[in-house]
Amino acid sequence: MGQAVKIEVSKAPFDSGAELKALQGPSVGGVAVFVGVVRDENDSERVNGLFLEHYPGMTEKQIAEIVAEALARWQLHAVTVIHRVGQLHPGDEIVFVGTGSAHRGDAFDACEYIIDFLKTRATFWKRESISAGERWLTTRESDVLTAREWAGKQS
Amino acid sequence: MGQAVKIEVSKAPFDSGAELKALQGPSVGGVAVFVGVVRDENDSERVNGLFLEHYPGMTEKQIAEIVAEALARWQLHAVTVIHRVGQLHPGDEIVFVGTGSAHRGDAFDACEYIIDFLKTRATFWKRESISAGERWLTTRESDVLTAREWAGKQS
Amino acid sequence: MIRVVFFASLRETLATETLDVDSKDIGTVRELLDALIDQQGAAWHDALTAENVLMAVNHTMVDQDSPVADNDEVAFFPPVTGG
Amino acid sequence: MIRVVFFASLRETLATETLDVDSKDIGTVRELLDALIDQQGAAWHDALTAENVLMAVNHTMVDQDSPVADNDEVAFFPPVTGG
Repeated sequence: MGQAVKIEVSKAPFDSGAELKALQGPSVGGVAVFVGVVRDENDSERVNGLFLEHYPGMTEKQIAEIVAEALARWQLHAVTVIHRVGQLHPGDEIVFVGTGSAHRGDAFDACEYIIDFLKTRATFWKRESISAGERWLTTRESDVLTAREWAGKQS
Repeated sequence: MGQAVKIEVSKAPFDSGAELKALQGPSVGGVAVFVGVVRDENDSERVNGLFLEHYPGMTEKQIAEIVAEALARWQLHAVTVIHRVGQLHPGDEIVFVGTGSAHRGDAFDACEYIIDFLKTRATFWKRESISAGERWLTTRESDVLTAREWAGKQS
Repeated sequence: MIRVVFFASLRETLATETLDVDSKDIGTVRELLDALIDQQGAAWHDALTAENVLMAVNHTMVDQDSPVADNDEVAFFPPVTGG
Repeated sequence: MIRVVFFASLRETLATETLDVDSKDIGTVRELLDALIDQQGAAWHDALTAENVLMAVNHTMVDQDSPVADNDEVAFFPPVTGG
């Protein structure tokens, strides 16, 4: 069967439950999903809000490249990546990555691969509101290391 | 914060979207979910239905043990495991495993750990309806190997 | 009494879901198996002595040497297929 | 014309989101940077020559030696924070 790919970068909230269901279909034995949520604290600071900026056109293209790599590496029937931008608040769902496959190992690995590279390679910038004001965040070193580990892994 | 654990073995369908949402909460930065779906084919045979039997009391206890291992090994705020039993059909959601954590790596690893051991250690028996009749399934060798790999992994 | 329960293909083969067995003279799972086979005959012997039959006492997996006492629940079943 | 766009902290520092630059005499990203700094002065020099500034031409990440042509879109931005 074919591969259904959905990629969206949008200010609008998404319905993670509906997206989870939409990944299911004939021959899909397992769906792996990651949902990222805006946390109420970061580096021991209370976070009041998170503003996300992206590069329209480029960001979507980068996500499509990451998804294409995952499709080449694992057997997948469906992939959905949704990322919110704009002003968000603690508890808001910020990112949804979902994969549907005949094999649960493929679904898990591809889902984790996509979110790991989204965290390091996609053009998103985050500005946090904390009590002291606003601060632009830098890439987490741990995220860079996590993404690098994939280079050494067999699929 | 505490750890919210929900374990259910039931004939009733579950709402995977609502369960995904319920794993979110303060300090949860990421939720990893696996949903298993009854496939329409197995070993090249068309599957018309799947009957699941469990050992009431013992199965729930085994799942609780697997979840306790995951809670000891990774930093988790919430874990949900729901498994359906009884007569199911292709496309039905059969199992939901979800984990909520401050760290996405912990959420992923714990979710995969739990489903890997559910596949090999929990007392469930599956009887498939195919055109030739009914057949009880045996454990997949691949599932046994997958579960064994965890013994060699660092958390 | 010892409550004996069977699951899945074993339940179907024996056409029995549960059975109460007098606990007198039974101290281990092996002795319970012998008593069951004595009572029920050849078909039960073949089904219960198959090498892949698993057993549990009070929801914990055990082997044939494990102790069994009055009021215990003993289960016999084929290898699990997993969740 | 070359369309130049800035993002995130760089957009805020320069107080500029987009800018059109005459493509005459500009063949590389480096030449575009020089032209921008010439036009805009010291604050732009400091912001645009910071070592962590990234650049893209027509949605593909490039370095300063990459070619730029009329009608291209060139973006400058700080390191990405990831999704």
